[in-house]
Amino acid sequence: MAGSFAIVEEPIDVGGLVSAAQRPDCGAVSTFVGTTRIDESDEASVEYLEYEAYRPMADRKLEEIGAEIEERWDARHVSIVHRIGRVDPGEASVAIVVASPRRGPAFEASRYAIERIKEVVPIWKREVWSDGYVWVGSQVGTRS
Amino acid sequence: MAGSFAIVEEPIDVGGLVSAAQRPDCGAVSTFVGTTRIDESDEASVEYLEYEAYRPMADRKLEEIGAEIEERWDARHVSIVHRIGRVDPGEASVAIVVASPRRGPAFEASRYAIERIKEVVPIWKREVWSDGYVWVGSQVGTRS
Amino acid sequence: MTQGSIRVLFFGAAADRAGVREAEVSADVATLDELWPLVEQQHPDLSPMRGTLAFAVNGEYARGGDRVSPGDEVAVLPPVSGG
Amino acid sequence: MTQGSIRVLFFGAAADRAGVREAEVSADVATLDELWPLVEQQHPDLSPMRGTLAFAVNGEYARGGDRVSPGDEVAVLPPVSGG
Repeated sequence: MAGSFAIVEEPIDVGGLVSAAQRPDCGAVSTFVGTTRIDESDEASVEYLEYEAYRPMADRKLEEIGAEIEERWDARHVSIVHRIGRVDPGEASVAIVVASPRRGPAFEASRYAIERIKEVVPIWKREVWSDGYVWVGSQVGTRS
Repeated sequence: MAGSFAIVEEPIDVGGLVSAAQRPDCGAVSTFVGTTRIDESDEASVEYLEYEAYRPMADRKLEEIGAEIEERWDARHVSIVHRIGRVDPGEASVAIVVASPRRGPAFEASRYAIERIKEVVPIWKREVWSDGYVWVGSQVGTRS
Repeated sequence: MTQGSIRVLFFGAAADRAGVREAEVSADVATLDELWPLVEQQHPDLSPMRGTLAFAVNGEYARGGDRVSPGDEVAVLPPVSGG
Repeated sequence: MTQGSIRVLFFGAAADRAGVREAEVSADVATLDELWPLVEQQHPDLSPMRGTLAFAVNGEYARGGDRVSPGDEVAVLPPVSGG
């Protein structure tokens, strides 16, 4: 199966990933982009998100998700790219691109990938506020 | 709701559509790209696909699908762009981009959009072979 | 277009079968069901497709009993195949 | 790293609580369950998180009874929050 799996520190080139996935033997490319969302109620205070990863375990887990997809669906191209470091509101933290001959498997596989990332890939994010930070999921941080 | 709905005759800039959909109040952008697929068994002979639309009805139907999505899901940005004219194998014929605060609605709405396009938007494609063409869905054409 | 006639547009496979992309029907008809035999008379190769066709009047899907009036645009639509 | 010791890495909230990103444990332990009290002794602020933590040995998820040996890399992993 073609594709790429990467942890990156730069903005993600979603258009480039989609172009790379387009193939004459596929009729569907499903793409999921996770972006940093600021709850409206928090908007005054959350400034950005910051991600860290346990590498190379995180890289390998992304590849394993690709292999799981290949086992379950007729996916001909899968790319998963996760950004780490500072990610500003509205920017992409993760991009998943799946090409398949048919649209059903493309949608299902890209959905599966984001669920699996949230379960097994050793990546953590913290919300950085004007007055400190909070690790998401652990409620540990420097805010009082 | 932000977004754009268009029938175009040029290649679709998927990356630009995704970028335009990213918003600080949304955590998910689901994108579906339909590409012209050549069945392997036919590869020797199908050269490209050619689309035609009944405009402006087709433009309006795309907008209606956007309105249907807005009624059913919390989508903050929806773009649907369909290309007409010659589309070569692997090229994008349609792109759907939906941004939502959460991933479930984004996936569901983009899937809904492509199903609705295939039901109600007055666009037709024909397969152009080396020895003639066939209108898809009508089995009418010039191939013997 | 002749004053008072109905403009009929053909798309996709229907344009192929009709041999033209548009036609005019100037007879006095009140509904799509009354219009169709006149279209078929002008373009008999459309007959085998009849069961698969949809119609639009002035850019919106319409059914057989729906009204058509002079000046309207009627579109003959084979099964759509976009996406 | 000291010859024969186990290297312990801390991530996310666990690194905050530990106050360091890595530590060494050179005692003679055979499993994760045996290792943990020594880690907790060095970094008591980790104790309240214990129930939420996962572990990896040499880059693969591991459970309490799994073996650890001198030279291994053990990672202390709070609930992941990627995506």
